[in-house]
Amino acid sequence: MPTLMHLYPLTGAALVGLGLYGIVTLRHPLRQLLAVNVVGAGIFLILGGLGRGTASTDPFPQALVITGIVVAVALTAFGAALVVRVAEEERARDDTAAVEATGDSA
Amino acid sequence: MSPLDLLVAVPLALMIAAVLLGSRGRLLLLAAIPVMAGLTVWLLLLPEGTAHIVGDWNLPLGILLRADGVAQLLVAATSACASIIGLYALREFAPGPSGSETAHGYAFWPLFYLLWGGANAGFLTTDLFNLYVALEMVSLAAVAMAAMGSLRAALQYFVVALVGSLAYLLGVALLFANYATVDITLLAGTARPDLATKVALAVMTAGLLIKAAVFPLHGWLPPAHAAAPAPASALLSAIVVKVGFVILLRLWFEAFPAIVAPAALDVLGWLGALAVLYGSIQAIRQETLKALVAYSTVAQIGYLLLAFPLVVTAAGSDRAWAGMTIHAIAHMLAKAAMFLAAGLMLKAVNGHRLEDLSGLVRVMPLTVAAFGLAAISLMGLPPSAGFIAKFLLLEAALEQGAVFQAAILLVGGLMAAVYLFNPLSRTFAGRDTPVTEAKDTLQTAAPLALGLLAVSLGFAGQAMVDISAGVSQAGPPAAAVGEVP
Amino acid sequence: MTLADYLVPALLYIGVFFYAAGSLGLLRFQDAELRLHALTKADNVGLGFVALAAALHWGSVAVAFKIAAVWLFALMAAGATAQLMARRAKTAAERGTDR
Amino acid sequence: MTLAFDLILCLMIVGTAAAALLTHNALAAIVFFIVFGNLLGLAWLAMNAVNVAMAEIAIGAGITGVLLILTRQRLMALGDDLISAETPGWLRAGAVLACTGLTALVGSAVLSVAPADDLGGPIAALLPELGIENPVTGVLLAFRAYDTLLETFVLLGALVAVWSLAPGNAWPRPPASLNLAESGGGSVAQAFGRLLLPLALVMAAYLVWAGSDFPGGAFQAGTVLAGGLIIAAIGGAVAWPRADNSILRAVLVLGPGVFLIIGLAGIALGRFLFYPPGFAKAMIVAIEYSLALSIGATLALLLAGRSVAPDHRS
Repeated sequence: MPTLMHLYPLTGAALVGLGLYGIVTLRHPLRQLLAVNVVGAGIFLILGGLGRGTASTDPFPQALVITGIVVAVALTAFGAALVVRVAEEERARDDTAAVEATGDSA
Repeated sequence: MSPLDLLVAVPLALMIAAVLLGSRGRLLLLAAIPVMAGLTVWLLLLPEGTAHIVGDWNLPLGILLRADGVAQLLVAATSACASIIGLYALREFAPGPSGSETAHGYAFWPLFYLLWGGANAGFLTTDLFNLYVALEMVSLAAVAMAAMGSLRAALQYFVVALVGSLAYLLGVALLFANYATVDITLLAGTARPDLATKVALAVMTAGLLIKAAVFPLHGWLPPAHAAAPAPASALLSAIVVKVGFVILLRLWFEAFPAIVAPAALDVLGWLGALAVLYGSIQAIRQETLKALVAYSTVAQIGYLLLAFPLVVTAAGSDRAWAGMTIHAIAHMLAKAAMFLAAGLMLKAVNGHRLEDLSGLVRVMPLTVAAFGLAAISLMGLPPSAGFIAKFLLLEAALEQGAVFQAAILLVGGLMAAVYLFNPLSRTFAGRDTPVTEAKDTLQTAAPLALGLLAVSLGFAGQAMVDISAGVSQAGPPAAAVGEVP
Repeated sequence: MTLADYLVPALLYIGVFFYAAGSLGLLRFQDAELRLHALTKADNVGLGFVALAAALHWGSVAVAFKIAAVWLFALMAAGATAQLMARRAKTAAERGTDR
Repeated sequence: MTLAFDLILCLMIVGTAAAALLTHNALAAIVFFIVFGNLLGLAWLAMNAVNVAMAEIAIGAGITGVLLILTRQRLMALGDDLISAETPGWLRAGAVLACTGLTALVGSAVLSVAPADDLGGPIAALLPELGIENPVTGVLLAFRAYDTLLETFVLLGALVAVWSLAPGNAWPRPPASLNLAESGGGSVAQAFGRLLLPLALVMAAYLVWAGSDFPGGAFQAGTVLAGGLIIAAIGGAVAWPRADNSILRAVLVLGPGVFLIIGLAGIALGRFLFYPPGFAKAMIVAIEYSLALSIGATLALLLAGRSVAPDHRS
C-alpha cells in the first residue's frame, strides 16, 4: 500500500537507477565516481526514508546512514586521488614517448 | 575476555602503531605474530557456538560476534597467511639503505593491518551492516595494495569494488526496512519470502559475486592480482576474495535458507562450473606466470560456488559444507604460497614470462618446491588439504547423483594439473637463466612454509571437518536478544 | 493575529524578491564583476530579510542571536569568496583566458 | 502545502541528479552534484533527521563537492579535458532498459515495505542509561559503537591509501598548496582564513558538546573543523605539514586510538566497548572530542591529497 511516506524512499530508488546508468555510460572515472555517490545517496534515502514513523524517525537507520556517508567520502577521496595519479602517470608516459620520438627523428 | 573482539582490536592497534612509525615499525610484526597465533588457538578451542554481544547492547540494537566453524577455520587460515606474508614483506617494504622511506614502504603496513583486522571482523560478525563496514575496510586496503603494482588495474578494481559494495548496501537497506534488524541470526528466525527480501537477496548476491570475482564478473581480478607486488597479490587472492564469499554463505545458508529456491542455488552452481572451466582455460593460455596464478584464482573460486547446490540438499550436506569450507582455506594457503613463490622466482630472473623460468630449479630449488607444494593442493592431489576438500565435494556430488558437478570437479583438477605443470616443467628444462637476486632466508622460507601447511593440513582432515560443522543453526544465544518490538 | 503574523510573511516576500533580483542579475549581467555584485549584494539582503522573518517567527532572543550570527557569517563568507572570484576573473581577463 | 513541498523537493533532487549525470560539462556536473547534495540535506530535514541533514550537507555536498572540484582542477592541470568519451548507442539503450528495470524492481520492493519507526522506542528507553538525549549519538557511540570504531579506521585507512599514491621522489613532502592568496593583495582571503579557523574550532567544540543532547556530534564537528582548515589553507593561513610530521600523525590516530583504548578498557569490566555504568556519557564525550579532532585533520588532508614532488605545481 503506497503512502505519501514512500515518496522519499521512492526518490531513492530513482537515484539508484539514475546513478547506475551514469556508472555504465560515463567513461570518465571522475564522472563515474560522482555517479557512485548518487547511487549511495539513493540507498541512504531508502534506508532512512523507510524508517519514518508517523511522529518520529527511527534513529537507528539515521546512524547507519551517517556511518555510510563517512565511509562514502573516505572511498571517494581515495578514488579521486587514484584518478589523478593515473592521469599523471599517463601524462608522464606520453611525455616520455614524445621525447623518445623526437630523439629518434633527430 | 574473548578472542572474538581481540582478533579485530589487536590488528587495529597495530595499524595505529604503523601509522605512527611507518616501515620503521615493521618489526612490530614479530610481536603481532605470536599474539595473533595465541588468539587464533584460543578461538579454535572455544566451545561450539560461542557468541557474545559487543558492549552491553542486546540485539537487535547491538552487534553479535560469534565463533562458528566457518569463522574459526577462516580466521585461523587468515592468521597463518597474514603472518607468513607479513614476514615475506618485511624485506620488500623496508626503509632504503640510507634509512629513507618510500610511500609504499610506509603505507603497506597500516593497510596490511587494516586488511587483517577487517577480514577478521567480517568472519566473526553476524551483523550485515557491520559486514558492510568490514567489507569496505578490506576493499580499501586491497585496492590501495593493488595500486602499488598497476594504477590502471587498481582504478578498474576500485570502481568495480565500489559498485559491488553499493549493491550489497542496497540489500542491507531493504532488509533493515523490512525486518527492523540486520542481524543474521534474527533474520533466520523471521525470514519471509516477500518481494523486498527477494530483491535484497538478489542485489546483495550480485554485489558479492562481483567482489568475489565470480565468472562472468571476474574481469577486474586478473590484472589487479597479477600486477600487484607479490605480498599484496598473495593477500588479495588468499584473503580478500574470501570475505565476499563468507558473506554469501551467511546470506544463503544462515539468514535465508528457508526461502531460497533450489533453482537459485543451481544458478550459482552453474556459474561456479563456468568459472572453473573458463578460469582454467584462461590459465592454460597465459604466458606470464602471475597472470596464470591469477586466473587460477578465478577457477578455484568457481569450486566454492559449485558446491552451493550440493550443500542445501539434505543427503551428505555436511560433507559438501565441510568440503567447501576446507577448499576455501586450502586455496588461501596454497595461493598465498604460490604468489610468494612466483614473486621470488620472477624477481630472481628479472622477467615475468613463463619461458624466463627455465632451469630455475637448479638455482632456487626450495622456491620451486614451494610452488610445487602449492600446486599439489590446487590440483587436489593427496594428501593435501585441497585433496580433502575435493574428495569431500566429489563424494557429496556422487551421493546426490550430481554427475555434472562431479565431472566438473574431475575436469577442473585435470586442467589445474595442465596449467600448473607448465611453469613447473620449465624450471626443470632448458638452459640456466642468469639470476640476479641475492638470497633471503626469510623470503625463501615463507612460501615453503605456506605450501607445506597446505599439503600437511590434509592430515588434519577430520579435525577440519569437525570444526566446519560447528554452525550455530539454533539461532542467537537467548541472552543476546533484547526486546524485539 | 499579532503584528508578527503579518510581518513574517511580508519579510519573507521581500527576501524572496531580493533573491529573485539577485538570480536575475546572475543570469542577465554581462561580466563576472557585475554578476558577483548581483549575487553577493542582492542575495545577502534577501537572506537578511528571510533571517529576520525566521527570528521573528521563533520569537526568542537566543534564536534571534544565533540567526544573526549565521547571517553575519554568511556575509563574511560571501564577501571573501566574491573577492577571490573577482580577482581570479580579473587575472583571467588580463591573460585573455576564459578559465 | 507539505505534500507540494515534498513533491517539488523530490523532483528537484531527481532533476539535479540527472543533470549532474547527463551534462557534458564536468564543472556543471559537479555544481549540480553540490546542489543535489544540499537538496538532499533539505530532504533529510523534511524527514526529521537533522543529524543526517547536517552530515549530508557538510560531508556529502560540502567535502565531496570540494573534493570533486579540486580533482577536476588537478586533472585539468595534467591536460585531462574531463570529456567523457561517447558511449555507443546500443550500450546507452541497454543501460536505459536495465536501469529502468532496476528502478522499477527496487521501487516496488520499497513500496512493499511499510515505513515504520521500529527501533526508536527501544532506543529511547535505553538512552537514560547513557545519560544523553540525542538518540542518533546514542546509536553511533553506544549501540553501534563497534561499527563506528571500524568506520574511523576506514577513514584513517583512506588517508594512508591516498598517501600511498605519492610518487617515489615526493614522499614525505607536503601535499600541493591550496594557497590562493600568495600573489599580493590576498589579504581578504588570508584574513578570512585566519578568522575562520578559530571560529571553526569553537563551532566544532560546540557541535560535539551539543551533540550529546541535540543534533550534532563528532562527524559533523570534524567536518566543520576540516572546512575551517581548508579555508585557512586557501587563505594561506596554514600550510600543509609533511607526512612524516609526528605531531600530525599523533593527531590523526588520536580519535581512533582513544576509541580503541576505551573499547579495550571495557574488556576489563566485562566486554569490548563496555562503558562502566554512570560513566557512559563521559566516555562518549571523550571519544567524540578526540574523534572530531582526528576526523577534521583526516578530512582536510584527504582533500589536500598526497605528497607532491618539489617541482610540482597544481
